[in-house]
Amino acid sequence: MPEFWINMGPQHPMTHGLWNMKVKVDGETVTDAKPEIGYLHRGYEKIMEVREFQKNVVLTDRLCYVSSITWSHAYCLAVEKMMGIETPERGQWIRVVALELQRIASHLMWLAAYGPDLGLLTGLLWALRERELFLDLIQLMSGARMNQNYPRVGGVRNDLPDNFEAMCRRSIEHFLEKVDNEYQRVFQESKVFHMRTEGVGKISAAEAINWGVTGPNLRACGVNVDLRRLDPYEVYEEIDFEPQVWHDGGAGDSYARFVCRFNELRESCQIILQALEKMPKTGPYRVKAPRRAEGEGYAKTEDSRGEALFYVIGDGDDRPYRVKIRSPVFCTMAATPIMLRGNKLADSVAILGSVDVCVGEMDK
Amino acid sequence: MSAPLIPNLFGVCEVLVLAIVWIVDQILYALAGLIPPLTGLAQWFDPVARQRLGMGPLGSELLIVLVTWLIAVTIIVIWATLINLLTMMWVERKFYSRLQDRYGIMISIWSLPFWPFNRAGRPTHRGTGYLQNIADGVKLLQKENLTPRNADSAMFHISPVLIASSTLMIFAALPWSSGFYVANLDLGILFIFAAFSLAPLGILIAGWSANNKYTLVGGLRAAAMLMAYEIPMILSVIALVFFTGSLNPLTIVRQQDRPLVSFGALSIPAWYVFSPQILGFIVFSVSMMAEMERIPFDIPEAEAELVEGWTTEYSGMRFGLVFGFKWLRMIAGAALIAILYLGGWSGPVFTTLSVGGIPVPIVPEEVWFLLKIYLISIVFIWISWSVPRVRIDQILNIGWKKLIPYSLGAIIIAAAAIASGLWSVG
Amino acid sequence: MSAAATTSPSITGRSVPGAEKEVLAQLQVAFGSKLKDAKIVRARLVELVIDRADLVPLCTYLKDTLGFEHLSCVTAVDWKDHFESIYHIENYYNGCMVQVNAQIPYDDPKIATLTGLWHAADFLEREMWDLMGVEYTGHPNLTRILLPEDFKFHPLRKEFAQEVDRQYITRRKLRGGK
Amino acid sequence: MDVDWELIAFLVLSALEVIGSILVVTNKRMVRAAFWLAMTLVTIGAIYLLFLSEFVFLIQVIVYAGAVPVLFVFGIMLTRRTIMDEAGPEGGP
Repeated sequence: MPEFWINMGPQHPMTHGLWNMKVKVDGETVTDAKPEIGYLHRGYEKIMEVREFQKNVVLTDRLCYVSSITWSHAYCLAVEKMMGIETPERGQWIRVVALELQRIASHLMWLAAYGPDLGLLTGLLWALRERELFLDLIQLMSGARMNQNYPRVGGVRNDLPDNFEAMCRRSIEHFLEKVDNEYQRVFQESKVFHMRTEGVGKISAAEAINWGVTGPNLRACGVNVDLRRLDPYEVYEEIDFEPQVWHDGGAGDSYARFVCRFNELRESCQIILQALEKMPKTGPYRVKAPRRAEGEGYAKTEDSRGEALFYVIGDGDDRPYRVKIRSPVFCTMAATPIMLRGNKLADSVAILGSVDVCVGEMDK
Repeated sequence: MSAPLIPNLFGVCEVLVLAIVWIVDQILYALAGLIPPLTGLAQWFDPVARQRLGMGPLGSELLIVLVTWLIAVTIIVIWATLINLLTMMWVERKFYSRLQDRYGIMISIWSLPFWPFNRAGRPTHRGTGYLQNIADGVKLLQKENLTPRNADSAMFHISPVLIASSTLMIFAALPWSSGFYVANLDLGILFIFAAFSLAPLGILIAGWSANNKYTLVGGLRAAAMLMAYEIPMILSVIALVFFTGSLNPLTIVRQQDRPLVSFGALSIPAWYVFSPQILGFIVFSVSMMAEMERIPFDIPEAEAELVEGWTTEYSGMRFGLVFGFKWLRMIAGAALIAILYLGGWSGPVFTTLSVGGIPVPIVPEEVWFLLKIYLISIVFIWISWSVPRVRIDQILNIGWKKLIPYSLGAIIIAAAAIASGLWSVG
Repeated sequence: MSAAATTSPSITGRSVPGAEKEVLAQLQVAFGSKLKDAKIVRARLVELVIDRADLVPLCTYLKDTLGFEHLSCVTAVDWKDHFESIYHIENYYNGCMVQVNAQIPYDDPKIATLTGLWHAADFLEREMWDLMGVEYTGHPNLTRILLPEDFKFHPLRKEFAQEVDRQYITRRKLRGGK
Repeated sequence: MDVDWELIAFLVLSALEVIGSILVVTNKRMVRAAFWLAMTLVTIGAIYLLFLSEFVFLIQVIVYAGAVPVLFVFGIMLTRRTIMDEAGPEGGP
């Protein structure tokens, strides 16, 4: 049988979004792969140049629809760095809570999508069921389930509602119970799941760093880099948490990536509980941001998919002169051919599912 | 030790045919009063008149036999597809929906958009969901049948027919109780396997003819997998034949219809699963699951990477055929497991009442058989919705390196059990 | 990870306080006058301005000697009179980030590629060529990545302006006025 | 009127078999030839059935209709096809 190319996408059940993974197969073995992206390019960097600083949050929300708050927060942080203002303390704590809630929701969306990738539709519906809890919390906080438009330049849009803390604790308690009993069983303790994920899609730590793989995918290679710890922003310095790094053998395979993300669900819950504990109960949550600004600001944050970097340049007008978005998935996508080569065709789904692709932010 | 509801399908159909002939005859006689030439036709049908005219009885004529056969086959086909297939799909969809914490399909008779059903104030989508499959079928019938431009059109259209007809052939030899069957073949089990083994050809032709890379890879996978799993399946049946000495399903079930061990009123039946055949039972069930293309083994249509595998290019009712007949194969497979290893339609002994020396069945045989079929299917459904899909190389490893040695082991165990006299041929 | 010894033996996941001063001092020793501008912007961020000719030696030094192993981002900026290709390079050992601004003349938008040092530069430079039209010489596969193959413009340049008016509706307009 | 049904069945099956085997060798598309081969072999099995040898018929169907054409088609599928020749996947899935 000759080698031939198979299109995995752009209209394909495997691609979570609109991109095309061209895979060259020899029988069932993948010999080469070529990601083809850009189907969802909306020209955000150009559009943002004609909108005012604050109004760009609407756009950054839509960079990745499952992880809106983290992206808007990264943008707001960069603009704040440029303007030289700082969020009041309570605002920072609220941001931390919002970020971690969004991270859990995003990871649950990934977990949900990873199930059908391996043929486990039950996992999808279970994860989406618990995602509702966190979407409800985010809705309670910001008023919207998706595209919340919650972070503001200089703080957050509104204070937490009165009963938020109690609701949050209740949801997290319920969620942790589900994680330990249901997800753990249907994913991590399933023998077939181990057969499908262990040892596939390997990438070494040196290669991962060189190709610009970041976030949980890099931590799965055994590299202890978590920007919340390495380059702390907001109040992450005061929070005691453990970055989820894969320490055992077999680093860098799909299973390690799965475990890192999966454990981040628990870790994020602990961060939220700590933040609710340590948060000042009253105080301002937002400062007034200047309308015009000059200079340049950059911020890198630990997004749910990796290192999200915003680089904003202002020229004294009320609009940014240039905005650069560094999307973690965009850089990870460059490294996927390394992970895919030599694996089976069916594994390409297990690998690309485990790196958590979000096409919105990849294509900008 | 219960009795069948239909003691003899052929006899029932014959009575039915004769009754229809009698009714037609009466109508013809009535019409002959108006149109005299019809008298001859009416007399040709009338057994009494035939005897008077010296034409011999009609019942032995080829026509009656043919019509009776047709009716029997139609009854079995309707029973299998229209009733059991739809029920099985409904059971599966409802069951996995509950597994996933959701209601699942809810279209029922109360969703029909006309008067007696759709009343004001009554929710339309709150039923049991039994009509959803019918609605899906109607939708598929209305859809256009697309043929890819570069496809081999004749082969593309033949393969659903091949798959559907070979699947229906199974039911010609598959008995539903000791009386409810079309044909009692001495080699019934072999016939069923022959019918089963025709489908891979249809799958391969479907995968090849659509001229699509996904269907090509899906067809290759299907062929590789079905070939790898048919061998252990047949080998484990060979191990069973050491015990049964027969390939007739009725005989096999009759052998199992006795108590193995009795504890007072309770007793364990002599099903072959409670014998040294347990290894063969496991191998047979796993291979049957692969033969049905259920989820741990559903790589031929792994929708994650191959869109829909070899069924990708089918649309409309052609897709309905190749998709729906998977459940029919599942029913057939579950029925085979029940017949070969789980006692078929023989119910547990303690449910038979003895009134004055005559055993009176509380539940007829068909109900026991259906119960077993659905329980086996639910176990399969349960497994398939709670594990991920296995990769192609792992599947072939399981097939060639695990199941075939195990089935050979089952043959050795069975032969040893027979040779040492531990187990006598039933 | 050849350069691990210079800063810290392993990646601990925590930043080293004061690392940016040390990095800046070492850079000034090594490159001296070639740095047109070098300053510490804030903690863990050093900004350098260089000419495009010095890019590859500087980056090689950063990667091999100082342990800056992660090329985070490549940005091209159109300053109307010149271009700038901005590299954010990160050190995982001490959490320090170096921002290298390489200046490119407007009429000759070319700069050496960094794909020899970091594979990550592959996609990032392709993206910047696609959107800004800065040519990274020596890049193995400098084709359009986000935009279609037959697209004729580089849309992030300031001359490519399709929206001039501000994108909001005034309250007066909402009330029905002009 | 004494019709020899077995003779009629034999003639019909033989005719099908001869037509099928001619189609096997004349057909230019290999998968169609394999399909006609399967049909020819099944009709041969049906002739065994006329001789009241059920077992041979069933084995014929299992082996010569279930396994042999599958192997043939399997082999044909491994050969080169036009959809594989396209350098990139631009021209179709």
